[in-house]
Amino acid sequence: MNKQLFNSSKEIRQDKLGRLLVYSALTVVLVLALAMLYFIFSKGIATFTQNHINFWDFLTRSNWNTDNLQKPDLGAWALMVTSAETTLLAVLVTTPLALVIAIYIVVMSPKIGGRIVQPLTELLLGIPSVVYGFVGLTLLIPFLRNWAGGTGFGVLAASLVLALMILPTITSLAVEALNGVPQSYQTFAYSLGCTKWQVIVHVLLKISAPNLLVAVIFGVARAFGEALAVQMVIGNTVQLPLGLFTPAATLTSKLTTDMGNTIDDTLASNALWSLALLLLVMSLIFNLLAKLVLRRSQSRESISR
Amino acid sequence: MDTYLNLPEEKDSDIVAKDVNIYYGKQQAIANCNANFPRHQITALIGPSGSGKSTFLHSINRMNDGIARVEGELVYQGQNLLDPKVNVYNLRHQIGMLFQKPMPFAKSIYENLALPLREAGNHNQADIAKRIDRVLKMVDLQHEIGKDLNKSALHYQVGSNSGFV
Amino acid sequence: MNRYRVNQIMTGILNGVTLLVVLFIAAFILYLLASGMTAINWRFLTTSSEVGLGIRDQLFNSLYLLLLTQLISLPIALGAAMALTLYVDKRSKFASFAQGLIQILSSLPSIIVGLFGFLILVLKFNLGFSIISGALALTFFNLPILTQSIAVSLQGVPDEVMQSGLALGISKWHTITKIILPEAMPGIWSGIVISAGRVFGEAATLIYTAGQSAPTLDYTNWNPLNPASPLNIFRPAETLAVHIWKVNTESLGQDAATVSRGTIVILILVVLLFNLVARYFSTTMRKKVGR
Amino acid sequence: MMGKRSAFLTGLTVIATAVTLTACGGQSGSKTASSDKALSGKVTAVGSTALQPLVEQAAKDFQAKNPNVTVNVQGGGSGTGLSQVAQGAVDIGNSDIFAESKPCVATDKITEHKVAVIGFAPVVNPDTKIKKLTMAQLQNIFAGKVINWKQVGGKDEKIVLVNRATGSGTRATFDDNVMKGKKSLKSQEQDSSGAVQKIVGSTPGAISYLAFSYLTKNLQAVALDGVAPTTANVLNNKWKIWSYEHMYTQKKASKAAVAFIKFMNSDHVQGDLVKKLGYISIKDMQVVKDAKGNVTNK
Repeated sequence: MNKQLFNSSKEIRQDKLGRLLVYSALTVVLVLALAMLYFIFSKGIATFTQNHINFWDFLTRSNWNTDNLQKPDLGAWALMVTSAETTLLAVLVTTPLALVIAIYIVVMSPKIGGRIVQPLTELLLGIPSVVYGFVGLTLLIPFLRNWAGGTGFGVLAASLVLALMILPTITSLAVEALNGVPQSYQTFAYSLGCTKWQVIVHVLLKISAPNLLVAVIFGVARAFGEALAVQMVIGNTVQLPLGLFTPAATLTSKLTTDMGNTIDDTLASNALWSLALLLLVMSLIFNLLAKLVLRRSQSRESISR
Repeated sequence: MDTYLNLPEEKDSDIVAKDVNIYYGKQQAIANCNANFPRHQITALIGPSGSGKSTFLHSINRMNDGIARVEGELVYQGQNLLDPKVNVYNLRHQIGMLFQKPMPFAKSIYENLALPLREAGNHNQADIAKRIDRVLKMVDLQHEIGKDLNKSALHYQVGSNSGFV
Repeated sequence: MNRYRVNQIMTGILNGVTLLVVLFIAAFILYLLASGMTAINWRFLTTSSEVGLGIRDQLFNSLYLLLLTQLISLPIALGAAMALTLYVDKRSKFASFAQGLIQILSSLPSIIVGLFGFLILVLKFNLGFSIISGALALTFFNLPILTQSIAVSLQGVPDEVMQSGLALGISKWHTITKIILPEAMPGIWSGIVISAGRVFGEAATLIYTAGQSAPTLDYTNWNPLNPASPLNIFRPAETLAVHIWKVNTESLGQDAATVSRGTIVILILVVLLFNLVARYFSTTMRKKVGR
Repeated sequence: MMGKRSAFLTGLTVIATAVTLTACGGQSGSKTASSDKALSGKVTAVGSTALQPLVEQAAKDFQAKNPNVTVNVQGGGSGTGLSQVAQGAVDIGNSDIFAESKPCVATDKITEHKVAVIGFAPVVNPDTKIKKLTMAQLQNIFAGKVINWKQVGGKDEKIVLVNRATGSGTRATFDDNVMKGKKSLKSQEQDSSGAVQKIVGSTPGAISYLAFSYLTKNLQAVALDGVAPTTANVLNNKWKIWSYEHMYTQKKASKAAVAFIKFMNSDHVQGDLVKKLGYISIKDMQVVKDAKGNVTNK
């Protein structure tokens, strides 16, 4: 009989400690997340439960008028559209560039990439959004004004500022994603006579696609939640962004502009929290979409294997 | 499909599998496996790719806890290994396992060899160095990597992996 | 056109676009540096904003807050990331729930995190406008980002490494801490640096928590309980980013623009320094790790 | 017997605890009471960013005189200031507007103190060639009835409106004194003087309004109905666009808070600081404006 098999050992104790540590850390994060969600949710629904704003109206109308308490005219539709539009434009501009840079860093020239290109892009992360806002205001806006006429303020200006801001986020994560592809795959593909470009397209991009998508989603999330910089260049007018040069307002810019001027537990304040709630719901939707894409790509992968 | 690997008598065997069934979720990987693995012998499991050889081996070492569901009994020196009360670490100290694909740790070669010893409770630096030296001599890699012991083990992955994993 | 030609053209485009973007970023940063360089002198760095328009205290506050924030959030984020990648069954409902939750948390606008911090920390827990409120609010902001980036780095370590460790009879916890963690370290480091950059430049979260005033500090007083001590965590603290924000939005006079441009330069230089140090560590580590 | 005795003991403990508690409370109370001369404590003032520079500077001077008092001045906006002081979360709420003009503020719980006056001027980008307007023209411009500077005697250029955020103190002052109930055209909204300053200064055809202290060379302040936007004209209400800066305290304010408010009205602050920082002293005003906007002579 091998009694020793049933004895406890230091490994068991180590594992107990480890499990305790990691699960308590995870609990902290989750409790925090739930607390914030609950907080925003409870404040956000007050507009509908206390102030009796029609939920459907709130989603579909495009005016923002909280002064008239008898007949408030409140709707977040224009804000949502603007948020989506600026984010989408920013991501469309940035993603190809970020991918190119990431490929350069990982494949083309890891030496220059690692020493110059990546540090330079990551430097952008440390610049506060206020600075982006003011540079946008002093350089980009006059440029757009001279180039396209009008005031320069608007969706395009906001998108371009956002595009620069999310460039480092997407790039860094894309680099991580590409680095996650085992080197042996590349070696193998080269040994079959693939050109660099073929390796990039058929091996690297294909294998890391789900993680690249996650990188883009991170970028979307950052662009979506950015407030200060956008607020300075978008022109803050609550209306549907019909053109690229229409001054408009996003969920976050409206939130930031008005928050300090509202009184707790009034319609004006509750409505802003409702915007926060909308932001949450929209990022939830992004998240689910991303999950769906990831799951699909994974199931396809497992079939092909 | 039932699998019978009846080689010697059970009393001469160190490991005996009795009606082992292994499932990944709903998918069954091993069906009713009965096998005796005789003492002081090398037994080879042969089969086509995907037939469950690794799955079976993994369960002897309890490496697929939480990944696969293993039913039946795997008796090792009179004890059922699949008993949840078994301390898997003590088990793994007694039954070793080599993987198909070598997976050195991202440390120096020396550290790769020293870490398991240290983790097993040997903290005598001199003794560890002696043991490593002996092992390298045993596999005749002393001259090839003896001077590179402080280099990353990962660089030796392709050429001479079978040597020291 | 054969594939070699395609290869030539496409790699050329890759190089060209990278060059353009790099030049653009460099121009942007050089512009910021150049427009603020004139504001920088020894006095600017060594006096307080109340006495000589300097940013000594803001610089210290920024670094101190960053340090506290990372000290609080790093262990938690590390643990949570380990739990998510190495403990929780990735296919389980709980795993996707937890990941989704963290993802959502990370996409919250920082102003909301700031207001949450204000209402909960400053008012409810009565911590007041203080460094500790700011550090905790920044932790709220930082945790999801850091957790996610550490999780990505941990996932980059092949599963087989865990298997090998376990097969040697090493406990799961020691396999993680002594084998997997060191291997993931370069990635984790760059994750920390990236999050540090964001924390360092974060203003919206701090406006309502650490506050926007910088009481003059007495750098000879290292008693953490004294209100004038730089180490006191219950004093209000304005950081560089908040200073820029404040100077740009409400400040008066001709000096405002100079101060703000100068502050931007310092901020960029500090972040640059971070990156260089971290990169140095990261590359030496990667060399050692080598996968 | 036992039951009675244990009940008695329990009662004793409760009383003892209560006494200790009140003793603690009394102690802290007596501490503030006995320190009439050497004032101590902590005062937190939150709110209006427009008032913040003045209060900050005053707080510094106040602390120099009362080293045991910590005055903590933060921004956050008038709305934040009012709601936090009404909830009792902070000692002082700084506000650009009368608490009465915000619905839902528990005005019965707070006391008002006027500490300064701010004058506001319409500002335009200099390229519009506009130096003066009538009140009606200004109103029409912001209502969207006039859309080109040519219509009011300027250059042929489209008018770009820049408003302050709805609910902000500056916007409220402008709406009350200029728009007088008329609706403003939907336009850009900015929430900081700094941003408005930069936008108007750099955008051709732009118009907005700023506090006097924010007027710079690259902006053209506009005279209205022949009255120039100067401090002297505000004092006698010839220039109509001005408002008070308020500091609200709780009805039962702490000694330190009361002392600080008193300091805000002292000659040092009103005579010296206020002017240095570009505000108008409350003592120099020849008129009084109430919450509804009615102006009477002092």
